[in-house]
Amino acid sequence: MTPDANLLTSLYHLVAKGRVLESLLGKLPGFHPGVGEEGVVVGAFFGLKDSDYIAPHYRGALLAAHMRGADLRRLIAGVLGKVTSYSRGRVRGDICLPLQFNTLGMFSGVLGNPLNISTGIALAASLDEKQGVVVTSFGEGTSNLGAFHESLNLAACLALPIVYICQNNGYAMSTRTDYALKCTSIADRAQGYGMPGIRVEGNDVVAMHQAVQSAVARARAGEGPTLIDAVTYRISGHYSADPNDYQPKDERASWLKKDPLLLLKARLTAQGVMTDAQLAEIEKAAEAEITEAIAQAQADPDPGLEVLGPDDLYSPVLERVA
Amino acid sequence: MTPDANLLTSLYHLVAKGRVLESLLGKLPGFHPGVGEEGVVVGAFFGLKDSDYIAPHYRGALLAAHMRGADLRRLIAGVLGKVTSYSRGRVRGDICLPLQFNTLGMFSGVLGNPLNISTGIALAASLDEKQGVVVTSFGEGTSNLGAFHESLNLAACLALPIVYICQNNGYAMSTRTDYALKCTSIADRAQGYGMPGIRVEGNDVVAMHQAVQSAVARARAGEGPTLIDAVTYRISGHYSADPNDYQPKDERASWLKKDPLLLLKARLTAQGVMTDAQLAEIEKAAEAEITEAIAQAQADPDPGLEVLGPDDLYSPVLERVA
Amino acid sequence: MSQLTFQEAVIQGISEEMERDERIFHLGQDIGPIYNGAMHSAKGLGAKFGPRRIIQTPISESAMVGAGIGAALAGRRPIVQLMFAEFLGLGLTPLACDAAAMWYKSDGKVSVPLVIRVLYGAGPHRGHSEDYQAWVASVPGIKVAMPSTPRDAKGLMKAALRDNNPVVFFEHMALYHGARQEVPEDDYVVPLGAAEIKSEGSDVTIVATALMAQQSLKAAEQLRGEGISAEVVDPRSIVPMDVETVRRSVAKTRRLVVVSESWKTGDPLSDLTASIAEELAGEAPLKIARVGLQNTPRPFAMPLVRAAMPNVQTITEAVRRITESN
Amino acid sequence: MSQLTFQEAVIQGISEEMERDERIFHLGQDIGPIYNGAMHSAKGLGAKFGPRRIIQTPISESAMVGAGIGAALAGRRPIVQLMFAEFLGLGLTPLACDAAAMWYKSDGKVSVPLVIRVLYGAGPHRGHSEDYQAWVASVPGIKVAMPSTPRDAKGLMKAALRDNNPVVFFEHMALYHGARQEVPEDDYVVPLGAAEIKSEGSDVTIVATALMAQQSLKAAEQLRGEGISAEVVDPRSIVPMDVETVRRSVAKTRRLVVVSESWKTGDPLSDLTASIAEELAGEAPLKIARVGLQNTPRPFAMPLVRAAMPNVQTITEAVRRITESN
Ligand SMILES: Cc1ncc(C[n+]2csc(CCOP(=O)(O)OP(=O)(O)O)c2C)c(N)n1
Ligand SMILES: Cc1ncc(C[n+]2csc(CCOP(=O)(O)OP(=O)(O)O)c2C)c(N)n1
Ligand SMILES: [Mg+2]
Ligand SMILES: [Mg+2]
Repeated sequence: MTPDANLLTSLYHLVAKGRVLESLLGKLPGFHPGVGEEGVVVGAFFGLKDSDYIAPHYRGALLAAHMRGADLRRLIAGVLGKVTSYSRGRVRGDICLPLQFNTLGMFSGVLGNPLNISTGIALAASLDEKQGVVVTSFGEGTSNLGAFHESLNLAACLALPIVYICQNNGYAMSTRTDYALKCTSIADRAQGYGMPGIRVEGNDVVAMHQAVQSAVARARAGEGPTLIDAVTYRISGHYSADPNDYQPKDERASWLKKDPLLLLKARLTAQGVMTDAQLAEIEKAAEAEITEAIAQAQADPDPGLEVLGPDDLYSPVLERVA
Repeated sequence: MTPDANLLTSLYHLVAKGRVLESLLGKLPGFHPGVGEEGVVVGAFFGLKDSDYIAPHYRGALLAAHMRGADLRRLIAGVLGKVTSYSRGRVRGDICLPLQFNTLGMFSGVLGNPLNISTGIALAASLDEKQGVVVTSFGEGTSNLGAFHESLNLAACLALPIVYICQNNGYAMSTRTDYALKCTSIADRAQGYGMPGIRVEGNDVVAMHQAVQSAVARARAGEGPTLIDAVTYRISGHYSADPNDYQPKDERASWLKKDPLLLLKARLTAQGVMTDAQLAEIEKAAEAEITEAIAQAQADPDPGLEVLGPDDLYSPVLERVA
Repeated sequence: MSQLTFQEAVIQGISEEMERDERIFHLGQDIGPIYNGAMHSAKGLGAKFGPRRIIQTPISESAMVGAGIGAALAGRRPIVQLMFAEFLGLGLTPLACDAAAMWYKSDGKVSVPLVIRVLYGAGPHRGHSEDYQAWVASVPGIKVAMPSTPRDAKGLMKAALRDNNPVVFFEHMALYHGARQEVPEDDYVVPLGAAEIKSEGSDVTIVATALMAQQSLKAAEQLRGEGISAEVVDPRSIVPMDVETVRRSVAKTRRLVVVSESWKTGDPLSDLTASIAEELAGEAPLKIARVGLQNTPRPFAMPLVRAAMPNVQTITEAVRRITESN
Repeated sequence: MSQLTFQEAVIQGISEEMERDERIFHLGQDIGPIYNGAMHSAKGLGAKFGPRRIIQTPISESAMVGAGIGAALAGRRPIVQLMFAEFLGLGLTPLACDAAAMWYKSDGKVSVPLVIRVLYGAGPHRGHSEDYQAWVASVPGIKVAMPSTPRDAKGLMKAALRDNNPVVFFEHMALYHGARQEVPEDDYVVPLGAAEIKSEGSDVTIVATALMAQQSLKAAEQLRGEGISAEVVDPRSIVPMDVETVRRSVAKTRRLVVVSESWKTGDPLSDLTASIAEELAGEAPLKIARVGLQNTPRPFAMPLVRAAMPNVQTITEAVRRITESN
């Protein structure tokens, strides 16, 4: 399927924005940037219905939430713990996302929980019979947790409408994929659950998008879950302060050539969809928008003690059911 | 490899004993008998060195421990909570085994823990460089726990000397394997860890033994773990009081024809290793031995309050290291 | 009204709520019509509600809890049965680290109406008696119910199913198929966080839940014969804890005996004891005695099981110890 | 003697013991010479001891704990680093249900010499501050160390590595790269189960661990200026708890302030409080005040983090509250 110009343009807008976002947020202390992995994020979450749910991997999570309609300034305010954030500063906004956009983040620092929980969202979707689907992503390091195994198996047993995407960026902190996983591809794990397993060049955002969309179609049709190994590379360090001096030079260099933004640009110009100047324009606009959002968020106030909510522990009890 | 008469005879002694043991213990309240699964147990744990470790599945655990040298009467006393048991009645002897025989059982009722823990024993073995190996078994239902995934992956990463045997008896309580696992064989899960996965007719004790022994040899040679799907059938109910009325009649009937004891007997007589009369003799001896052990254990006293050990919480602290 | 066992009362509560509220479904291992759940903990539900509402799962406690949380976030009101409290740890991380915090951390945008059912307590089963209640009770945001009678069990289950927060519901195996009690069929609930004075008295306050509440009532009866008037307070839910009812009772008796089938360190009743002491021990002497499970793992042989636990005798002894001296 | 940070002292303790005892090895994520562990919690160990003793693992906390238990059973003395206490739940089931019970249940045939290391506490990290100490402290058979100074940290680590039982070792992130202290290089240990009086006093006893011990010392200093003499007792290990030292101090002061960075329900210090009340409140009035973490999930923004925790001001207020009135 050759993608049309509109699709390519939309994807480009998002990848370009993602690049700026990840690069600039990557300068904030403690942030885990996803520079180089924007292709996976955009390809995974583009083209879904508002009523579908997503549960993005923490690396690239803000881009994903923004794609669902969340406001950039408020998202960034969440990274900074400002009162203007969606939680008024109560939660780590770098990894926890506003669920009102049908976007699940991490409510704790524990990897794997979103895998379990998004599987439950898919269970609800299957009961609703509204053909909603869930798309969830996670790192290849995270795929070594029991939560991965139990979730995929449960989803397969109940034929749940969910797509599992491994954002396989070659590293978990300093641990290389080839140290921590002895399979050839994470897709090899699918067979153990009797579900399709697909390996995709994650840096090719078009291929990524198409692979996810066919898995989504499958899920929507009630045919159950799919596992996608989206192969990419962590250009950033694990987090802002990581010198990232442990990636072999040649490995890094070869991946830099496969940068998803470069690949997409080349395609856009080759297909004559946009000129270099137009591309630069879009990048400039993204840069301006995000710089502005960061500046605003930084200027936003810290929460006051009224946010502390010592008595706000429980959701009020339902007196009577509907 | 055609097995020699000695091997066949040894296996027969054990399978016959196992059959009596499982049948008779299956009459005790709350016991989980392994009638029909003795081929897997004997095939898995026969032919190891004393210095190797085993961690048998709870169903068939007493037979396994006995194969390691544990005394039948004391093992059965453990089922009954008698003071003559290896723990003096402190622990459930139906699932927890005396570790002094390099045999790990369940120190709680939680499935999956022995998978994790036996992997750690294999880690110690790999550090010792004495070429010890670990053979561990578990139900197919248990293979849906996170502990399975994390253990196999860890063992693969560190190339640990361990053999994982799935005692796949078609049911987990009342849940059928085809409901809870959508893979064709549990061996399909091996690829996700980059280790060999082998499917074996578990009721063919010779085939079982040979498959395990080659995996053991592989492990001993430092080539890492293997996963074996040992296909068998749960003739018994889940536990003594389970009416087991949910197994389809034809399914059950076809498996009864593949009874491991029948298969082995047929082989022994066909190969002229033993006559029917000799076989019956051995079975009679087993019956006598086990009936006697049960009777003794039943006559053994309950623990007195001196076993309660309110202050026996900690192993004494090492004052100085060696 | 009908005479129900604890187990029947729990099922009746679930069944009534499932009829009333389409959003409720039940997840668990072997809870379908073939097996009806461990100890018949789901008896009849599979036959009545079918496989779309009584959903069997593989042995995957972490995914089961996670699935419950996710479905709750998406508008359902799931019940997850984990068989035994012994398996709580496997699902603890999504429950305690994520679900418990969602209401607070989302600033009130999302809630997790989820009921986790677990069997526990020294009873007919071989093992599986550990409660590990501290694991869930120690984390703010999780409610914990621990009923002692069929009537409370049904009413608390109905309250739990109408609650918008995660609730862990403990079902004691020694009470499960035990004494029957009149249980109303109408729409009553027993609110979480409301202790009940099970027996009034003026000399000493005994606090206990579940089986220990029953044992304490027996102890109170025996003590009455000795001229000691014991008030037995059953908190019924461990979180929220109705400190106020206990405080009022102890303010009157100035003597507190806390009976627990759990280990003391980390026992929510230890926190209750500390709270009462904090409030009441400052002005005048306050006599306190605690009776708990022996501080070792639970033994197996029945004589040992019994000896490691509080019982009528150890409860009455504790009461006498703090009433004698004046 | 050298001036070490908390982190350096822990590493020195591990390093000395690893040199002394070949059986010790260290398992963890990213603890090798490239990353040196989260927050440099394994700094230099990988370079010194190599990949056969400093073993990196995939992200698999349950298998990591299980592997530690198994290796311990087979004669090794493993250290497993779980990065943050937040991840304790993932490894809790093999640790608490099986390992903790092995000595008792095997009737003394097997023991599990295993040290689990976790970082925790509100510090420089974004999140990961939850301690969940109740999860491990509530289960008999697991020891729990919670040092407040570099010297104690090293001595307790050495004790933990010589102990034959599972020990969970808590390393507070706010202390980690903080103030240096003289730490002996010789073979001292700080035994588990031995509280230390960090500052003597006669009017009131303050009990606190880790960062809260440090805050309490500051509070005591401030109170001294106001004429209130506070004794600060640091239990140093939460299990076993040195109730006796605390009891002696409170028997003298008749006033107890318990300061905790944890939630009260299930806090082992709540059990301590209950024990003290049980022993001392019966004969004469006993003033008790507890200062703990706000009973909600931990918030994120720094002003909220600080306000939800006890600090010098709330500690001094609590002390004044129970000393003023007479
Ligand atoms: C259960 C758990 N273990 C460990 C960590 C610490 N940790 C945070 S990020 C990370 C690496 C994750 O690797 P991967 O899943 O590949 O995602 P990536 O960082 O590469 O995007 C680790 C180990 C955690 N947050 N949760
Ligand atoms: C973690 C856990 N979940 C559930 C149970 C309850 N349970 C005991 S045996 C069993 C079935 C196990 O099935 P399988 O692993 O196939 O072994 P089998 O009984 O068939 O031999 C279950 C669910 C348990 N003991 N541990
Ligand atoms: Mg990664
Ligand atoms: Mg089975």
